[in-house]
Amino acid sequence: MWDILVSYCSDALLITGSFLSLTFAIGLLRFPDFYTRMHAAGVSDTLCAGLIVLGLVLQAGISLVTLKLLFILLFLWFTSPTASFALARAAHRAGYRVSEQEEVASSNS
Amino acid sequence: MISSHLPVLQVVLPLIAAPLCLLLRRSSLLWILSFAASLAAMIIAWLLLQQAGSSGVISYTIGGWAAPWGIEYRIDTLNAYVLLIVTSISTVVLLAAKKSIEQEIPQQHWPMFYSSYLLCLTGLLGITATGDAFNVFVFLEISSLSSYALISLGRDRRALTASYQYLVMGTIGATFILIGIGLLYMLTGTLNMHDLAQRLPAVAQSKTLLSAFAFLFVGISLKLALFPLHLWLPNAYTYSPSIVSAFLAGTATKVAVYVLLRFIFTVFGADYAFSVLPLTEILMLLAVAAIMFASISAIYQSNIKRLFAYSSVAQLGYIILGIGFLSVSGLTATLLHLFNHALMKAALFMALACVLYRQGDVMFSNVKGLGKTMPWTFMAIVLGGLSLVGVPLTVGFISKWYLVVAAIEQGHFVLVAIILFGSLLALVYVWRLVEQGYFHNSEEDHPRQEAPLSLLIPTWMLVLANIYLGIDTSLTIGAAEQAAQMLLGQAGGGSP
Amino acid sequence: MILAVTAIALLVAMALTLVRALLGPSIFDRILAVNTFGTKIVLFLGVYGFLTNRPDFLDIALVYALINFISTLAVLRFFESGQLVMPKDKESR
Amino acid sequence: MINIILLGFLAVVAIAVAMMRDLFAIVMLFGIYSLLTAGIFVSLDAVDVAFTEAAVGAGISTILILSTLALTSREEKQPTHSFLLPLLVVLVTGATLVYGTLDMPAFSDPEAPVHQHVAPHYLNQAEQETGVPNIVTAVLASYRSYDTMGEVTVIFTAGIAVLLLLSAFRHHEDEASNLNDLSHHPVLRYIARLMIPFILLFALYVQFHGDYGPGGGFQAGVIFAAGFILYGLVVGIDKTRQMFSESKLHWLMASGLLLYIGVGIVSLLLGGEFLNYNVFAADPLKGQHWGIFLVELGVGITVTATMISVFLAFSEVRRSE
Amino acid sequence: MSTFIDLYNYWIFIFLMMVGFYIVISQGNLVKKIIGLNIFQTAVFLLYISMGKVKGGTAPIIMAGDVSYSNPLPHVLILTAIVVGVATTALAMALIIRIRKAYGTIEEQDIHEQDASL
Repeated sequence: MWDILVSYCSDALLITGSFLSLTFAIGLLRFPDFYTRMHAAGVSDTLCAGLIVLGLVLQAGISLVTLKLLFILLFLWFTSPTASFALARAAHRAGYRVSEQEEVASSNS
Repeated sequence: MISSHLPVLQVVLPLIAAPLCLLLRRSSLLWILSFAASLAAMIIAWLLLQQAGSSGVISYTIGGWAAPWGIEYRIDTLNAYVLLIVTSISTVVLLAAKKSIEQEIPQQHWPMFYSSYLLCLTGLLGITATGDAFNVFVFLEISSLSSYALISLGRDRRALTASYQYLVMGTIGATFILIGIGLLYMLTGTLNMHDLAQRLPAVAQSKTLLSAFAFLFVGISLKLALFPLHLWLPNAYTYSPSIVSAFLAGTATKVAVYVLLRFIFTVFGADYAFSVLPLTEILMLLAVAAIMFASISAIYQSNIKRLFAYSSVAQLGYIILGIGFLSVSGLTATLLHLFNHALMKAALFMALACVLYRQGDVMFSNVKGLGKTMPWTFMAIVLGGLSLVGVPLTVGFISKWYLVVAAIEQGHFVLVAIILFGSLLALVYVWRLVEQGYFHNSEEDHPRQEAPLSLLIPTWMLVLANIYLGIDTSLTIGAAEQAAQMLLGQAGGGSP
Repeated sequence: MILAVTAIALLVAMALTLVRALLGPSIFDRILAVNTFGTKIVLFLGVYGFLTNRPDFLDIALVYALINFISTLAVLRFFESGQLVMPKDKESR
Repeated sequence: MINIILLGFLAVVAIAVAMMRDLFAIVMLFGIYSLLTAGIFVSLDAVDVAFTEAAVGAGISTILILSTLALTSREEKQPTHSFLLPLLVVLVTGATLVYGTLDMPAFSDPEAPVHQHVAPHYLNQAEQETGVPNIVTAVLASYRSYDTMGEVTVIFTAGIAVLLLLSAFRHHEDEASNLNDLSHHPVLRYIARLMIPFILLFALYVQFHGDYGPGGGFQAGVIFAAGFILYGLVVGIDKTRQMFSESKLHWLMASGLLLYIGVGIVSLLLGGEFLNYNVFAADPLKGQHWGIFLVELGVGITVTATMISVFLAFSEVRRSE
Repeated sequence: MSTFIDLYNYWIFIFLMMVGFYIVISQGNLVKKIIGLNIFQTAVFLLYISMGKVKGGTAPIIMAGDVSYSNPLPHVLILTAIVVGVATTALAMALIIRIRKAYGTIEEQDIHEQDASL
């Protein structure tokens, strides 16, 4: 009984995670300017990674594998906000503004 | 007990010395250690040549794993002969290194310089001794990486670009070799050369095998600086420190020739290699082009190191020409010239190291009147040059003689003419030197200022070897002929 | 089955991200895409380990995550050194 | 199937690298290229290789190239010389290989000659002969341990070569290093410091678990070094240098290689061939165990020390001409 | 037709190899050349690894039960080759830094011009 519940939870997490990662990937592709794209990527990185890894954790049960999965999650959660922060700052410094960017993007595409 | 481990000690002794160099803080010890390692390697090579001559093939299984599972060292007369060339050149060059290094390389770099030198030696010896195709690649990279580092130490900034250029071309060559080895492995499931030789005839019709052969041939030719893939060589030899030029000119390309011989004759078998492609024609064409083009280029150089670098490309042409004949006398000529050219070029580059030591550069203007100010050094250059031309009583004459005999045997009279014409071209550039040295006086009136003895003695050791071995030819011809016969004996298929 | 679906979803997401990395248009978009791509491939490897029944290979995913983190920091340092700030960051396309 | 998709990605990335002019973007794409390659390695069952490629290609190479770019310039010039000859050379090379593929055994065919001769011996015997279930480790550290010694030597050579090239250009004590470190980001610094012990622990795990899973001395060395590179990035190059003085690093680099060769020499002295571990103990399996343990340790030490000193050498080059 | 699909893998590697090789010999930027060299080498690594794959096989770490494994030998060889590759890259990068310091440029053409004008 418990097993079945866990496996359903795991499936649900994985499915949600993959659905969201697809959605955000489309967002990354379709959003009009750099900052909105960054939003899509940043949320996708943290949220989807969390969902998928947790789904895997439920499948693995308690073992060394779980520990490794949690460390992977830890790294991903550190990496993505750090990168987003740095990128946003650098882009801002380089003179990209939300409104201005739209023109740049449309003139480039 | 030791004697049974000689094949592996040959490579491991210089290898141990390399990291030790990094740990030594006393610069005098550095030189002693390096020299001792090189000398020991030379003695081992000599012993191995004796052993291989008397008992045939020496096989040594590293790690105790039998041949196709583990890596095997397989020494026959050919390896032992090349090992002897490499170690003896290295030892004599090291003898002179101390003084020249002191002048050309900052002291803080000495430990790493000697370490790189020994690593380069290790790599070259490893390529030569091994019987495993992939092991060739590994040691090839050891020697290549260390030689890139050594070349980049030259004082001219062009040494850096020369090293970079060599790095790119050398890596392409090594990757080609890697592709070739991979395809061979794909066809046979083994990496051991001897094992490969036995399994390849079964797949002789395969297109994959032909493509493997093509990649190995081109890859090795890049390392060998076979015309027209020689572009890295003149810069690398010109701008590297004098000692490095002497060492590399005497050893690196020779080992590449050995690898070519090993793959053509032992792994693929001469029957396959010469029947599937018009290899004779290809080799002869490239060789003739190398002799003509590089000799003519040499005549127009104003930097003497560069002149001799181009001459090296031309001499490699002679070496390759001998392979093309596919006869005992042709291969004997190749192997003889391997040794003899190593002797000549090492002697010449060492003499140039003497010139550089006193004059600071080796342009033509630097040798003006050198016959008077540095008579011994200049005499060494002249004798080395004469050997390059192929004047009787020098080693150059012996190898050219064999080459001409091989050409006449097969009725290639045009080649005879080209060989002689090549010598004539060599005479032209050597004469230009002689003219500058003896018949021009230097602008300023220099007092007589000979190079220090520690440089001059090793140089003259090589020059005298050039003459001695040109008169008493039993040592070199004996080994070369034996190795040539062995290579062609294998052409019939199977092991000797 | 679910794992296979997840793997495919991740692959498609990777493809879309790759398109963004190639299109640019600014260097920042590329870096962003590369970063997301790194995350996706870590997740993909994790899922792949479970898919092939050898979850002990998660070591590789872990190394990826670690390396991804460190190279992000390296890039960040590159930013801070001012190298990345150029007047108009546009590709020639 | 997965393989084919990943290969498609790879081809796209490679073309993009060829087309782009911005070196920074190229390096980023090259990172992706390495990650993808590693993914393909995993799908081709080469987990150890994937491990290495991820750590080396995506990690070390990228960091080194980035450091180089920081010291040189970022924009690439439009090449002006002809592209016809290179194209011709490349086409001929490619044609030769395509010609070669015509007779190749089909992909993943278990009857192919590659899988017949030497490999089955490893797969069937190696565990009994060496006691190591990871066959890659068994072959790497025992059957072909001589190649691995060569590999360590290559790393050592590269380390020396880099030091030889760059050590004369170290910035002075009072001068700032070429790149700012990230020590002014307090959060980052805190997180990184928290993580470093775990990274080192993971490196140890990879080092000593290599017999049973993917990993081994080389991978562990890179991860170990990565931990210290992280330290250098967030806490400061100078602080890292204080931990690892030049002579200490030299000593470590040399000692790893010497340990490896020493194992070989000891086996010689005990009456076996060079690197024959069977002679280390009465029970050959035990001997193998010791031998493999020691040589992997040697690999780990040299790789760690070399990677750290190369990283430091690149980071300490002074920027002013 | 079946041969075509079977060889598809190999052909992609050949394509990658050609792209990498093309970058090496056609580009003038020293850094880009080295990146091309890396792509070239990686393609060769892929060639080796793919020849070791066995249909239905798994990674060559012995497990309980009757399983077929992929060929471990190419993995060993390529581990070595990857290390050689990174060693070459590190050395090349150090050289490029030195060249930049000596010439002030990392474009092959500018370097040639500077050398020629001497």
